Amino acid sequence: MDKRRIDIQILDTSLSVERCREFITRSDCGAEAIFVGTVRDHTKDRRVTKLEFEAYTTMAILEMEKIALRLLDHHNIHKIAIHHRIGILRISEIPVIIAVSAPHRKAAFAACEEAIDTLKETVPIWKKEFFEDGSTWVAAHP
Amino acid sequence: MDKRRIDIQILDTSLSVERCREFITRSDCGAEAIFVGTVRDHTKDRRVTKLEFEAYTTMAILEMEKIALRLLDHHNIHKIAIHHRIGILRISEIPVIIAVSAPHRKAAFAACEEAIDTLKETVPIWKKEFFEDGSTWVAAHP
Amino acid sequence: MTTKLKILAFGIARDIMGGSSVQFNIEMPTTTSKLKKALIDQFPEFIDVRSLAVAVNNEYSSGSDVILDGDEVAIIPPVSGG
Amino acid sequence: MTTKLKILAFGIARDIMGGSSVQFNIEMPTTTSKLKKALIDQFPEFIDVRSLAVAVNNEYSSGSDVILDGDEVAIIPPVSGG
Repeated sequence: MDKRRIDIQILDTSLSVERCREFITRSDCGAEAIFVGTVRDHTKDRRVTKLEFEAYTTMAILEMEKIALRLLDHHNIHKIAIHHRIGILRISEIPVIIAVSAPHRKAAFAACEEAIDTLKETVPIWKKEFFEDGSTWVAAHP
Repeated sequence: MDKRRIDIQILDTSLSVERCREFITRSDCGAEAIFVGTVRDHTKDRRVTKLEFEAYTTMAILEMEKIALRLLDHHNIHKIAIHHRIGILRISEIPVIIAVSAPHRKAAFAACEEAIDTLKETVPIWKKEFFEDGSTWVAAHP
Repeated sequence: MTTKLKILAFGIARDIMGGSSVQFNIEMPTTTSKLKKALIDQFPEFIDVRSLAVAVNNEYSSGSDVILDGDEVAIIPPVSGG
Repeated sequence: MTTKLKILAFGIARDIMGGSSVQFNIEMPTTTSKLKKALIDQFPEFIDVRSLAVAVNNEYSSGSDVILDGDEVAIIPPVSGG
Protein backbone atom coordinates (compact mmCIF):
# COMPACT_ATOMS: atom_id res chain seq x y z
CA MET A 1 0.00 0.00 0.00
CA ASP A 2 2.66 2.51 1.10
CA LYS A 3 4.78 1.23 -1.79
CA ARG A 4 2.51 3.08 -4.19
CA ARG A 5 3.67 6.26 -2.50
CA ILE A 6 7.37 5.73 -3.17
CA ASP A 7 9.37 5.75 -6.38
CA ILE A 8 12.89 4.38 -5.99
CA GLN A 9 15.18 4.15 -8.99
CA ILE A 10 18.82 3.54 -9.78
CA LEU A 11 19.52 4.70 -13.32
CA ASP A 12 22.50 4.84 -15.64
CA THR A 13 21.01 7.75 -17.59
CA SER A 14 20.46 11.44 -16.75
CA LEU A 15 18.16 12.15 -13.83
CA SER A 16 15.26 14.55 -14.23
CA VAL A 17 13.62 16.74 -11.62
CA GLU A 18 10.47 16.87 -13.73
CA ARG A 19 10.22 13.08 -13.79
CA CYS A 20 10.41 13.06 -9.97
CA ARG A 21 7.80 15.81 -9.77
CA GLU A 22 5.46 13.90 -12.07
CA PHE A 23 5.46 11.14 -9.49
CA ILE A 24 5.09 13.22 -6.32
CA THR A 25 2.73 16.04 -7.36
CA ARG A 26 -0.73 15.56 -5.90
CA SER A 27 -3.79 17.75 -5.88
CA ASP A 28 -4.11 17.43 -2.10
CA CYS A 29 -0.54 18.61 -1.43
CA GLY A 30 0.58 22.20 -1.20
CA ALA A 31 4.31 21.74 -0.81
CA GLU A 32 7.15 19.95 -2.54
CA ALA A 33 10.72 19.91 -1.25
CA ILE A 34 13.35 18.72 -3.67
CA PHE A 35 17.04 18.02 -3.15
CA VAL A 36 19.28 17.86 -6.20
CA GLY A 37 22.88 16.73 -5.78
CA THR A 38 25.25 17.98 -8.46
CA VAL A 39 28.85 17.07 -9.28
CA ARG A 40 31.22 19.71 -7.93
CA ASP A 41 34.36 20.65 -9.82
CA HIS A 42 36.56 20.42 -6.75
CA THR A 43 37.06 18.62 -3.43
CA LYS A 44 38.91 20.70 -0.90
CA ASP A 45 41.50 22.26 -3.21
CA ARG A 46 41.74 19.51 -5.82
CA ARG A 47 40.11 19.88 -9.21
CA VAL A 48 37.68 17.05 -9.96
CA THR A 49 37.35 16.00 -13.61
CA LYS A 50 34.56 13.43 -13.27
CA LEU A 51 32.91 11.05 -10.81
CA GLU A 52 32.00 7.41 -11.04
CA PHE A 53 29.19 5.90 -8.97
CA GLU A 54 28.88 2.20 -8.37
CA ALA A 55 25.95 0.56 -6.56
CA TYR A 56 25.14 -2.78 -4.99
CA THR A 57 21.90 -2.33 -6.82
CA THR A 58 19.57 -4.88 -5.24
CA MET A 59 20.53 -3.88 -1.71
CA ALA A 60 20.70 -0.15 -2.51
CA ILE A 61 17.10 -0.25 -3.70
CA LEU A 62 16.01 -2.07 -0.54
CA GLU A 63 17.85 0.45 1.67
CA MET A 64 16.31 3.39 -0.21
CA GLU A 65 12.87 1.80 0.17
CA LYS A 66 13.46 1.51 3.91
CA ILE A 67 14.32 5.21 4.08
CA ALA A 68 11.23 6.19 2.11
CA LEU A 69 8.84 3.95 4.06
CA ARG A 70 10.18 5.17 7.38
CA LEU A 71 9.75 8.79 6.31
CA LEU A 72 6.14 8.08 5.31
CA ASP A 73 5.64 6.68 8.81
CA HIS A 74 7.30 9.53 10.68
CA HIS A 75 6.30 12.63 8.72
CA ASN A 76 3.04 13.95 7.37
CA ILE A 77 4.11 13.53 3.75
CA HIS A 78 2.35 11.97 0.80
CA LYS A 79 4.86 10.78 -1.76
CA ILE A 80 8.59 10.47 -2.08
CA ALA A 81 10.84 9.84 -5.07
CA ILE A 82 14.52 8.89 -4.71
CA HIS A 83 16.45 8.58 -7.95
CA HIS A 84 20.17 7.80 -7.90
CA ARG A 85 22.41 7.63 -10.91
CA ILE A 86 25.34 5.28 -11.46
CA GLY A 87 28.21 5.29 -13.96
CA ILE A 88 30.39 8.18 -15.08
CA LEU A 89 29.16 11.70 -14.30
CA ARG A 90 30.62 14.97 -15.53
CA ILE A 91 30.72 18.29 -13.63
CA SER A 92 27.23 19.69 -12.83
CA GLU A 93 25.49 16.42 -13.70
CA ILE A 94 23.08 15.01 -11.12
CA PRO A 95 23.94 11.95 -9.01
CA VAL A 96 20.81 12.10 -6.86
CA ILE A 97 17.36 13.66 -6.64
CA ILE A 98 15.04 13.38 -3.65
CA ALA A 99 11.55 14.83 -4.03
CA VAL A 100 8.85 14.88 -1.36
CA SER A 101 5.27 16.12 -1.47
CA ALA A 102 3.31 17.05 1.64
CA PRO A 103 0.24 18.99 2.64
CA HIS A 104 2.51 21.56 4.32
CA ARG A 105 6.07 22.67 3.78
CA LYS A 106 7.65 21.94 7.16
CA ALA A 107 7.14 18.20 6.82
CA ALA A 108 8.30 18.25 3.20
CA PHE A 109 11.59 19.96 4.10
CA ALA A 110 12.22 17.79 7.17
CA ALA A 111 11.62 14.54 5.28
CA CYS A 112 13.67 15.59 2.27
CA GLU A 113 16.68 16.54 4.39
CA GLU A 114 16.40 13.39 6.50
CA ALA A 115 16.23 11.31 3.32
CA ILE A 116 19.50 12.59 1.86
CA ASP A 117 21.25 12.49 5.26
CA THR A 118 20.25 8.84 5.73
CA LEU A 119 20.99 7.87 2.15
CA LYS A 120 24.56 9.05 2.57
CA GLU A 121 24.88 6.91 5.73
CA THR A 122 23.26 3.64 4.76
CA VAL A 123 22.75 3.10 1.03
CA PRO A 124 25.46 0.89 -0.56
CA ILE A 125 26.60 3.22 -3.32
CA TRP A 126 30.19 4.30 -3.81
CA LYS A 127 31.69 7.37 -5.41
CA LYS A 128 35.09 7.51 -7.07
CA GLU A 129 36.56 10.95 -7.65
CA PHE A 130 38.83 11.44 -10.64
CA PHE A 131 41.48 14.15 -10.55
CA GLU A 132 43.92 15.19 -13.24
CA ASP A 133 46.52 12.91 -11.65
CA GLY A 134 44.63 9.98 -10.18
CA SER A 135 41.46 8.82 -8.53
CA THR A 136 40.17 7.87 -5.09
CA TRP A 137 37.18 6.14 -3.50
CA VAL A 138 35.51 8.82 -1.41
CA ALA A 139 35.38 8.17 2.36
CA ALA A 140 37.23 4.85 2.05
CA HIS A 141 40.17 5.94 4.17
CA PRO A 142 40.18 7.77 7.51
CA MET B 1 27.61 42.40 -7.39
CA ASP B 2 25.42 40.14 -5.23
CA LYS B 3 22.55 40.99 -7.56
CA ARG B 4 24.10 38.73 -10.17
CA ARG B 5 23.52 35.88 -7.75
CA ILE B 6 19.78 36.39 -7.43
CA ASP B 7 16.96 35.90 -9.91
CA ILE B 8 13.66 37.40 -8.77
CA GLN B 9 10.63 37.20 -11.00
CA ILE B 10 6.89 37.76 -10.83
CA LEU B 11 5.26 36.08 -13.81
CA ASP B 12 1.76 35.64 -15.14
CA THR B 13 2.72 32.44 -16.95
CA SER B 14 3.56 28.91 -15.74
CA LEU B 15 6.59 28.62 -13.50
CA SER B 16 9.31 26.11 -14.33
CA VAL B 17 11.67 24.32 -11.95
CA GLU B 18 14.10 23.79 -14.83
CA ARG B 19 14.25 27.52 -15.53
CA CYS B 20 15.13 28.15 -11.87
CA ARG B 21 17.74 25.39 -11.97
CA GLU B 22 19.32 26.87 -15.10
CA PHE B 23 19.97 30.01 -13.09
CA ILE B 24 21.26 28.44 -9.87
CA THR B 25 23.30 25.44 -11.08
CA ARG B 26 27.01 26.08 -10.73
CA SER B 27 30.02 23.84 -11.23
CA ASP B 28 31.36 24.75 -7.78
CA CYS B 29 28.14 23.76 -5.95
CA GLY B 30 27.22 20.28 -4.87
CA ALA B 31 23.73 20.88 -3.52
CA GLU B 32 20.49 22.43 -4.66
CA ALA B 33 17.42 22.75 -2.45
CA ILE B 34 14.18 23.62 -4.18
CA PHE B 35 10.78 24.46 -2.77
CA VAL B 36 7.76 24.19 -5.06
CA GLY B 37 4.41 25.46 -3.83
CA THR B 38 1.41 23.86 -5.51
CA VAL B 39 -2.28 24.71 -5.42
CA ARG B 40 -4.13 22.37 -3.07
CA ASP B 41 -7.64 21.21 -3.83
CA HIS B 42 -8.90 21.96 -0.34
CA THR B 43 -8.50 24.29 2.64
CA LYS B 44 -9.52 22.66 5.87
CA ASP B 45 -12.62 20.82 4.63
CA ARG B 46 -13.65 23.14 1.82
CA ARG B 47 -13.02 22.21 -1.80
CA VAL B 48 -10.95 24.83 -3.61
CA THR B 49 -11.68 25.28 -7.33
CA LYS B 50 -8.96 27.80 -8.18
CA LEU B 51 -6.76 30.51 -6.69
CA GLU B 52 -6.03 34.05 -7.73
CA PHE B 53 -2.78 35.79 -6.80
CA GLU B 54 -2.39 39.54 -6.88
CA ALA B 55 0.89 41.37 -6.26
CA TYR B 56 2.02 44.90 -5.50
CA THR B 57 4.64 44.09 -8.09
CA THR B 58 7.26 46.81 -7.63
CA MET B 59 7.34 46.40 -3.86
CA ALA B 60 7.04 42.61 -3.99
CA ILE B 61 10.16 42.42 -6.15
CA LEU B 62 12.05 44.68 -3.74
CA GLU B 63 10.96 42.58 -0.75
CA MET B 64 11.97 39.35 -2.50
CA GLU B 65 15.34 40.90 -3.35
CA LYS B 66 15.81 41.79 0.33
CA ILE B 67 15.11 38.18 1.30
CA ALA B 68 17.56 36.85 -1.28
CA LEU B 69 20.34 39.30 -0.45
CA ARG B 70 20.01 38.65 3.29
CA LEU B 71 20.22 34.90 2.70
CA LEU B 72 23.39 35.36 0.63
CA ASP B 73 24.81 37.27 3.58
CA HIS B 74 23.80 34.79 6.28
CA HIS B 75 24.28 31.40 4.64
CA ASN B 76 27.07 29.82 2.65
CA ILE B 77 25.02 29.69 -0.55
CA HIS B 78 25.85 30.75 -4.08
CA LYS B 79 22.70 31.57 -5.98
CA ILE B 80 19.02 31.90 -5.31
CA ALA B 81 16.01 32.12 -7.61
CA ILE B 82 12.57 33.18 -6.39
CA HIS B 83 9.79 33.02 -8.97
CA HIS B 84 6.22 33.89 -8.00
CA ARG B 85 3.23 33.62 -10.25
CA ILE B 86 0.20 35.92 -10.33
CA GLY B 87 -3.25 35.60 -11.87
CA ILE B 88 -5.59 32.62 -11.88
CA LEU B 89 -4.11 29.24 -10.94
CA ARG B 90 -5.77 25.85 -11.18
CA ILE B 91 -5.27 22.87 -8.84
CA SER B 92 -1.68 21.53 -8.84
CA GLU B 93 -0.31 24.58 -10.65
CA ILE B 94 2.69 26.32 -9.12
CA PRO B 95 2.38 29.70 -7.35
CA VAL B 96 5.99 29.81 -6.16
CA ILE B 97 9.40 28.23 -6.68
CA ILE B 98 12.45 28.93 -4.54
CA ALA B 99 15.73 27.36 -5.65
CA VAL B 100 19.07 27.67 -3.85
CA SER B 101 22.50 26.35 -4.78
CA ALA B 102 25.28 25.88 -2.23
CA PRO B 103 28.55 24.04 -1.82
CA HIS B 104 26.89 21.82 0.81
CA ARG B 105 23.35 20.72 1.44
CA LYS B 106 22.77 22.01 5.00
CA ALA B 107 23.07 25.64 3.94
CA ALA B 108 20.94 25.04 0.85
CA PHE B 109 18.07 23.57 2.88
CA ALA B 110 18.28 26.22 5.62
CA ALA B 111 18.26 29.11 3.16
CA CYS B 112 15.47 27.63 1.05
CA GLU B 113 13.20 27.10 4.04
CA GLU B 114 13.99 30.54 5.47
CA ALA B 115 13.21 32.09 2.08
CA ILE B 116 9.71 30.66 1.82
CA ASP B 117 8.96 31.33 5.50
CA THR B 118 9.98 34.98 5.10
CA LEU B 119 8.24 35.40 1.74
CA LYS B 120 4.97 34.38 3.35
CA GLU B 121 5.48 37.00 6.08
CA THR B 122 6.69 40.03 4.18
CA VAL B 123 6.13 39.99 0.43
CA PRO B 124 3.04 41.97 -0.66
CA ILE B 125 1.23 39.27 -2.58
CA TRP B 126 -2.34 38.21 -1.88
CA LYS B 127 -4.14 34.95 -2.49
CA LYS B 128 -7.86 34.64 -3.08
CA GLU B 129 -9.36 31.18 -2.70
CA PHE B 130 -12.36 30.28 -4.82
CA PHE B 131 -14.83 27.68 -3.58
CA GLU B 132 -17.88 26.28 -5.28
CA ASP B 133 -19.99 28.84 -3.41
CA GLY B 134 -17.84 31.93 -3.00
CA SER B 135 -14.36 33.26 -2.48
CA THR B 136 -12.18 34.69 0.25
CA TRP B 137 -8.90 36.59 0.65
CA VAL B 138 -6.65 34.23 2.59
CA ALA B 139 -5.50 35.47 6.03
CA ALA B 140 -7.43 38.73 5.72
CA HIS B 141 -9.64 38.05 8.73
CA PRO B 142 -8.68 36.74 12.17
CA MET C 1 -4.60 71.69 4.34
CA THR C 2 -6.71 68.82 3.11
CA THR C 3 -5.43 67.20 -0.06
CA LYS C 4 -6.45 64.27 -2.18
CA LEU C 5 -3.86 61.52 -1.58
CA LYS C 6 -3.75 58.67 -4.08
CA ILE C 7 -3.72 55.33 -2.31
CA LEU C 8 -3.00 51.96 -3.88
CA ALA C 9 -5.16 49.19 -2.47
CA PHE C 10 -4.66 45.44 -2.82
CA GLY C 11 -6.50 42.27 -1.90
CA ILE C 12 -9.28 42.82 0.59
CA ALA C 13 -8.32 46.51 0.88
CA ARG C 14 -9.17 46.95 -2.79
CA ASP C 15 -12.56 45.34 -2.23
CA ILE C 16 -13.22 47.55 0.80
CA MET C 17 -12.08 50.79 -0.83
CA GLY C 18 -13.76 49.96 -4.11
CA GLY C 19 -10.74 50.24 -6.38
CA SER C 20 -7.05 49.58 -6.77
CA SER C 21 -6.15 53.28 -6.83
CA VAL C 22 -8.34 55.52 -4.69
CA GLN C 23 -8.27 59.27 -4.07
CA PHE C 24 -8.53 59.85 -0.34
CA ASN C 25 -9.05 63.20 1.43
CA ILE C 26 -6.56 63.79 4.23
CA GLU C 27 -4.74 66.66 5.94
CA MET C 28 -1.18 66.72 4.53
CA PRO C 29 1.55 66.07 5.48
CA THR C 30 0.39 63.12 7.52
CA THR C 31 1.85 60.02 9.16
CA THR C 32 1.30 56.31 8.76
CA SER C 33 -0.76 56.10 11.96
CA LYS C 34 -2.91 59.08 11.09
CA LEU C 35 -3.58 57.65 7.63
CA LYS C 36 -4.56 54.26 9.06
CA LYS C 37 -6.89 55.90 11.53
CA ALA C 38 -8.50 58.05 8.83
CA LEU C 39 -8.97 54.99 6.60
CA ILE C 40 -10.60 53.00 9.37
CA ASP C 41 -12.88 55.98 10.11
CA GLN C 42 -14.01 56.20 6.52
CA PHE C 43 -14.08 52.46 5.81
CA PRO C 44 -15.23 50.73 9.03
CA GLU C 45 -14.84 47.30 7.43
CA PHE C 46 -11.09 47.67 7.99
CA ILE C 47 -11.77 47.00 11.69
CA ASP C 48 -12.37 43.35 10.82
CA VAL C 49 -9.16 42.98 8.85
CA ARG C 50 -6.52 41.15 10.86
CA SER C 51 -3.78 43.69 10.29
CA LEU C 52 -3.16 46.72 8.12
CA ALA C 53 0.26 47.93 7.05
CA VAL C 54 1.18 50.97 5.02
CA ALA C 55 3.94 51.13 2.43
CA VAL C 56 5.43 54.45 1.39
CA ASN C 57 7.53 54.44 -1.76
CA ASN C 58 7.64 50.64 -1.78
CA GLU C 59 8.88 50.30 1.82
CA TYR C 60 6.91 49.29 4.89
CA SER C 61 6.49 52.39 7.03
CA SER C 62 5.78 52.59 10.74
CA GLY C 63 3.60 54.75 12.95
CA SER C 64 5.24 58.17 13.00
CA ASP C 65 6.78 58.05 9.50
CA VAL C 66 5.74 61.16 7.62
CA ILE C 67 3.86 60.91 4.33
CA LEU C 68 4.43 63.74 1.89
CA ASP C 69 2.64 64.84 -1.25
CA GLY C 70 3.93 62.81 -4.16
CA ASP C 71 4.77 59.72 -2.09
CA GLU C 72 3.52 56.41 -3.45
CA VAL C 73 1.27 55.15 -0.67
CA ALA C 74 -0.18 51.64 -0.50
CA ILE C 75 -2.44 49.87 1.96
CA ILE C 76 -1.13 46.38 2.71
CA PRO C 77 -3.64 43.97 4.24
CA PRO C 78 -2.28 40.63 5.59
CA VAL C 79 -0.12 39.12 2.84
CA SER C 80 -0.71 35.54 1.72
CA GLY C 81 1.72 34.82 -1.09
CA GLY C 82 3.60 31.59 -1.63
CA MET D 1 34.88 -27.84 6.59
CA THR D 2 36.54 -25.25 4.39
CA THR D 3 34.37 -24.11 1.51
CA LYS D 4 34.67 -21.55 -1.24
CA LEU D 5 32.29 -18.73 -0.35
CA LYS D 6 31.41 -16.28 -3.13
CA ILE D 7 31.80 -12.70 -1.95
CA LEU D 8 30.60 -9.60 -3.77
CA ALA D 9 33.00 -6.70 -3.47
CA PHE D 10 32.33 -3.04 -4.23
CA GLY D 11 34.29 0.19 -4.35
CA ILE D 12 37.66 -0.02 -2.71
CA ALA D 13 36.90 -3.60 -1.59
CA ARG D 14 36.71 -4.63 -5.22
CA ASP D 15 40.08 -3.03 -5.90
CA ILE D 16 41.63 -4.77 -2.86
CA MET D 17 40.14 -8.18 -3.60
CA GLY D 18 40.81 -7.92 -7.31
CA GLY D 19 37.29 -8.46 -8.56
CA SER D 20 33.62 -7.78 -7.98
CA SER D 21 32.83 -11.43 -7.23
CA VAL D 22 35.56 -13.37 -5.48
CA GLN D 23 35.76 -16.99 -4.30
CA PHE D 24 37.09 -17.00 -0.74
CA ASN D 25 38.17 -20.03 1.29
CA ILE D 26 36.58 -20.14 4.74
CA GLU D 27 35.37 -22.68 7.31
CA MET D 28 31.57 -22.87 6.96
CA PRO D 29 29.18 -22.03 8.53
CA THR D 30 30.82 -18.83 9.69
CA THR D 31 29.81 -15.48 11.19
CA THR D 32 30.13 -11.89 10.10
CA SER D 33 32.99 -11.22 12.52
CA LYS D 34 34.89 -14.33 11.52
CA LEU D 35 34.51 -13.46 7.85
CA LYS D 36 35.78 -9.93 8.41
CA LYS D 37 38.76 -11.23 10.37
CA ALA D 38 39.60 -13.79 7.67
CA LEU D 39 39.34 -11.13 4.96
CA ILE D 40 41.65 -8.76 6.83
CA ASP D 41 44.11 -11.64 7.35
CA GLN D 42 44.17 -12.43 3.66
CA PHE D 43 43.98 -8.83 2.38
CA PRO D 44 45.93 -6.66 4.85
CA GLU D 45 45.02 -3.51 2.92
CA PHE D 46 41.58 -3.72 4.56
CA ILE D 47 43.25 -2.51 7.77
CA ASP D 48 43.51 0.94 6.21
CA VAL D 49 39.86 1.09 5.19
CA ARG D 50 37.85 3.27 7.53
CA SER D 51 35.12 0.73 8.17
CA LEU D 52 34.00 -2.58 6.75
CA ALA D 53 30.45 -3.88 6.90
CA VAL D 54 29.06 -7.16 5.69
CA ALA D 55 25.69 -7.65 4.05
CA VAL D 56 24.04 -11.07 4.00
CA ASN D 57 21.15 -11.50 1.58
CA ASN D 58 20.94 -7.74 1.03
CA GLU D 59 20.76 -6.83 4.73
CA TYR D 60 23.49 -5.40 6.93
CA SER D 61 24.58 -8.16 9.30
CA SER D 62 26.30 -7.81 12.65
CA GLY D 63 29.06 -9.65 14.48
CA SER D 64 27.59 -12.99 15.49
CA ASP D 65 25.12 -13.37 12.60
CA VAL D 66 25.67 -16.75 10.99
CA ILE D 67 26.52 -17.04 7.31
CA LEU D 68 25.36 -20.23 5.61
CA ASP D 69 26.21 -21.81 2.31
CA GLY D 70 24.12 -20.23 -0.42
CA ASP D 71 23.82 -16.84 1.30
CA GLU D 72 24.56 -13.80 -0.85
CA VAL D 73 27.47 -12.17 0.97
CA ALA D 74 28.83 -8.72 0.18
CA ILE D 75 31.63 -6.61 1.61
CA ILE D 76 30.51 -3.03 2.14
CA PRO D 77 33.30 -0.45 2.51
CA PRO D 78 32.29 3.09 3.64
CA VAL D 79 29.40 4.18 1.43
CA SER D 80 29.57 7.53 -0.37
CA GLY D 81 26.43 7.87 -2.45
CA GLY D 82 24.41 11.02 -2.93
